[in-house]
Amino acid sequence: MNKISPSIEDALAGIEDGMAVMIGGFGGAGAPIELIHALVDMYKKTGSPGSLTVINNNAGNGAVGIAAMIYAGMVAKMVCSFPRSSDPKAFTDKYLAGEIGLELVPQGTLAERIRAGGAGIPAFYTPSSFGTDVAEGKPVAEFEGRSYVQERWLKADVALIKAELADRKGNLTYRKAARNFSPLMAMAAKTTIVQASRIVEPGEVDPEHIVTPGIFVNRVVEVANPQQEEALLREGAN
Amino acid sequence: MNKISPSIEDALAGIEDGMAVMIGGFGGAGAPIELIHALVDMYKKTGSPGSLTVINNNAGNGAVGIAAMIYAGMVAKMVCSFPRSSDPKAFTDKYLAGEIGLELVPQGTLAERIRAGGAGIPAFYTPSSFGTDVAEGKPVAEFEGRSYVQERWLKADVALIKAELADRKGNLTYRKAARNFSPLMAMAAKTTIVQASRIVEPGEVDPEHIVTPGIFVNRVVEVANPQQEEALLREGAN
Amino acid sequence: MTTKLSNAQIAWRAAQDLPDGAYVNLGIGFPEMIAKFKPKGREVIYHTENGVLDFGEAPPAGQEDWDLINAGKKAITLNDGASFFHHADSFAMVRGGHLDVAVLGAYEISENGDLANWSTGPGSVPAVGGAMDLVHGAKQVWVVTDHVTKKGAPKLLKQCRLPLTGVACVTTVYTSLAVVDIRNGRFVLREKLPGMSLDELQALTEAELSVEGTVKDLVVPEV
Amino acid sequence: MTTKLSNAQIAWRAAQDLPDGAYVNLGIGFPEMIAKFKPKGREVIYHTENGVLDFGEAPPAGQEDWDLINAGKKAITLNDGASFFHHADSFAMVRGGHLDVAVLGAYEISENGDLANWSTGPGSVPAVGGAMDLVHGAKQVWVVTDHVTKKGAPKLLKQCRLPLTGVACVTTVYTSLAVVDIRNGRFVLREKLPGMSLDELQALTEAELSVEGTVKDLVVPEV
Repeated sequence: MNKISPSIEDALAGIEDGMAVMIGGFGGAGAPIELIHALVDMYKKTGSPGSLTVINNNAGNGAVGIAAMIYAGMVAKMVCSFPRSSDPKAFTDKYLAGEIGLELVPQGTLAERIRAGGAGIPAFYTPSSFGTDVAEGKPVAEFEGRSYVQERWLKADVALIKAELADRKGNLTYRKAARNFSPLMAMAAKTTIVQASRIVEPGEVDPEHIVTPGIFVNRVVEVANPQQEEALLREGAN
Repeated sequence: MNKISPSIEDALAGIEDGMAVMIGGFGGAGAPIELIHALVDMYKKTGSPGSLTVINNNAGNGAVGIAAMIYAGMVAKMVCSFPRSSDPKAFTDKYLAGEIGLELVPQGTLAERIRAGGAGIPAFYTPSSFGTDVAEGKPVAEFEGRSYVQERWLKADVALIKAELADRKGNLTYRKAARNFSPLMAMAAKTTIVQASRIVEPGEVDPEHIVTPGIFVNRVVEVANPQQEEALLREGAN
Repeated sequence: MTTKLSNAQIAWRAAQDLPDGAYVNLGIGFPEMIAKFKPKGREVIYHTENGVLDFGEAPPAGQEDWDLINAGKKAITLNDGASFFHHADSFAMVRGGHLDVAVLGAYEISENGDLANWSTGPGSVPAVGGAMDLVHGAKQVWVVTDHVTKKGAPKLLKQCRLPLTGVACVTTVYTSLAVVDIRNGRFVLREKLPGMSLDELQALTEAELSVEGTVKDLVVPEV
Repeated sequence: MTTKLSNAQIAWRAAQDLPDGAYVNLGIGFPEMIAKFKPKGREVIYHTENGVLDFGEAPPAGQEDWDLINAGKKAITLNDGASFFHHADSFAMVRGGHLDVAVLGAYEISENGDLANWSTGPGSVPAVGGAMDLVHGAKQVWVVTDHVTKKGAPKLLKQCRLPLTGVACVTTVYTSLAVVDIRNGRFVLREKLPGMSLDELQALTEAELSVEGTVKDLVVPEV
């Protein structure tokens, strides 16, 4: 068993037009910048993969990461909780022009829907959004005297995530708050593609400390010294 | 903030007749033997707490742990997936005599119901038990062409669990497969009471390695060199 | 005589009510300011929904680690005893009733505790973040806000007009003029600026301000 | 001539079908035996529902760590790359479709893939464990079983009579006489003991055994 891909391009093989792509990261922490930018390059060169549905907490910031995907024109729809970030121009312009779709999902519901997708739970009830416009059209039920909204699982064809350590069996650790949605997305995608800052031998990470067991991971590519989205933005990259 | 209790008796204070008590452990790994036996002693001395509903994967083995609670007569009902263990006499005799209740829950559903209790999810759908006697009386729904059973969250008044390391803020780690249900139960109980093999200073455990964050924990008591249920059973303890 | 509290003063006032040993989530922006005014000697553990518990102050400029941020994307530091976890566990803490206090900003609050704080209506890009989760689950949900809008219109209403964030969820409102608890579908006035009569305050409040017992003076230092 | 396979031989036969790189859960008891017969050169990663992935063989007697056990409460060891997780994550692996193969024992299997393996009816203590979860989610659900009961009655039925563990979940049955796939609500015979005619096998099977293409000989070494 060897899940290590020799290159980023190999790791990204098979991502097709119209797919749903979960992308790890919250704000600038945890975004798999190198995977994303390689995918953007691929789209610019070949016109594919386009018409993607992208699932992330935000909708891109500045001109890097998901914003670069939006500027390239490869994103048909965002599923996110907070498309207003400090510099959301990429998304905002397209959204107001009607050129990109948006499914707005409360952040905790987004996390729980992704976990449900990974855990084989097709639907669950949450108090979040009850009585609000966001719950419109969703079934509502009362349990123990309180009202809840039914939410469905969320799955994807592909997850692109960033890890700190990985081994050939796909076991992962993360770095600080860069963990965020990534362990959930790894569970919920058919193909989970990981850029890891360092590849180690199986057994080097204590079994107690592995955050994502390899069963949830399909491909790993080493990206030493990865770019950090927030740092890029602060440097004014575009 | 100091969640450390000076003694097991202090840690267990306030457990009352008729409460629902989650107890960590799967088979002989992870059972908080010292907490359980102190509770049994308390019941034998004072007649309280009795009529407990006990939630665990099993229903006691031999004459130690939950089996000791059953023999003492303080358990009114078990919620578990597998009340047949290698030596289930304590439960079996009372069950067949109609002296103890049983709510049989498939193991994965038990885990998910406890997690749901801790996560504020009052109900969810699972494929497990669909079309079986266990699903009788439960709502059924179809999602994407497949049938699922609606299950409710499971909460408790108290959780008794065993941890490896703990600090005064209640942060916990576990030892190997002794982890099992304990992190879930810590979330799902009003009062989570922990016996830890060693108490450390906050910060001694890497924040990446904490399994149960202190927010889920109320009281911690140090039990150095704790007894291990399976080892006790194999030694023929009773 | 103070005519109204500054945001910092509102944050100071809210901070005085932080219970010792509480687990608290401070919403991004204005509510984050509360941490600065936590009374000495009280230990408060802060939760941020992006997966960190027990974080500390901002690091000195230039020493930021951008993998260590809060929900407002600001760099943070860790206290001893901090922990990391993924987003589903983080919102289990929120939704599962494990937080003692969540503090948010508001456009409007109604007397039954409805909160509107995420959308000013059509025409803009909607963004909800974690607010719809944070208003449920925490034992107390506080709002910090100016008492009236920039145009002088009341924000404490009989019913919210803007899209709701949550129904019947707010427990206390700390405003620039008063501290108002929400009990049994009514605004109950706990404190008001000493220079202001009840009638003057009521004139700036759409829904009725109930009084149960004594109304204390809202006294806040310069901060 | 072998008249029927031993349990060890059934386990051997099932083991030959383990795909390289597969994530596999072996039910407690008889199915656990399969690990022993994994063909050399194939890497299989074993999952046990009590929260361990990638475990190895039993430790030598006397060297057990009773905090390191499988779902059958037997002591195990770890391979390099093993991991620990809690029960909800463990069953997310099961229910979420992440296992390639789950193997269980059976009292009865019906031609549409229903499985009965947890209850022999009223009068005993019911115990289901993880079986009702394991039959859902794994890409393939295998059963290893004697072809008939101890009294000689068929176990491969038109409909199960005992309480079900799961509906339409079994994909392949490895018996003491045959290998039978379940496709489109029918038992499809893949292999049978060479010394046995199709009629003889059918006589021991309540539901019809379909044949699609060639039926291979079920040949198993002494083990």
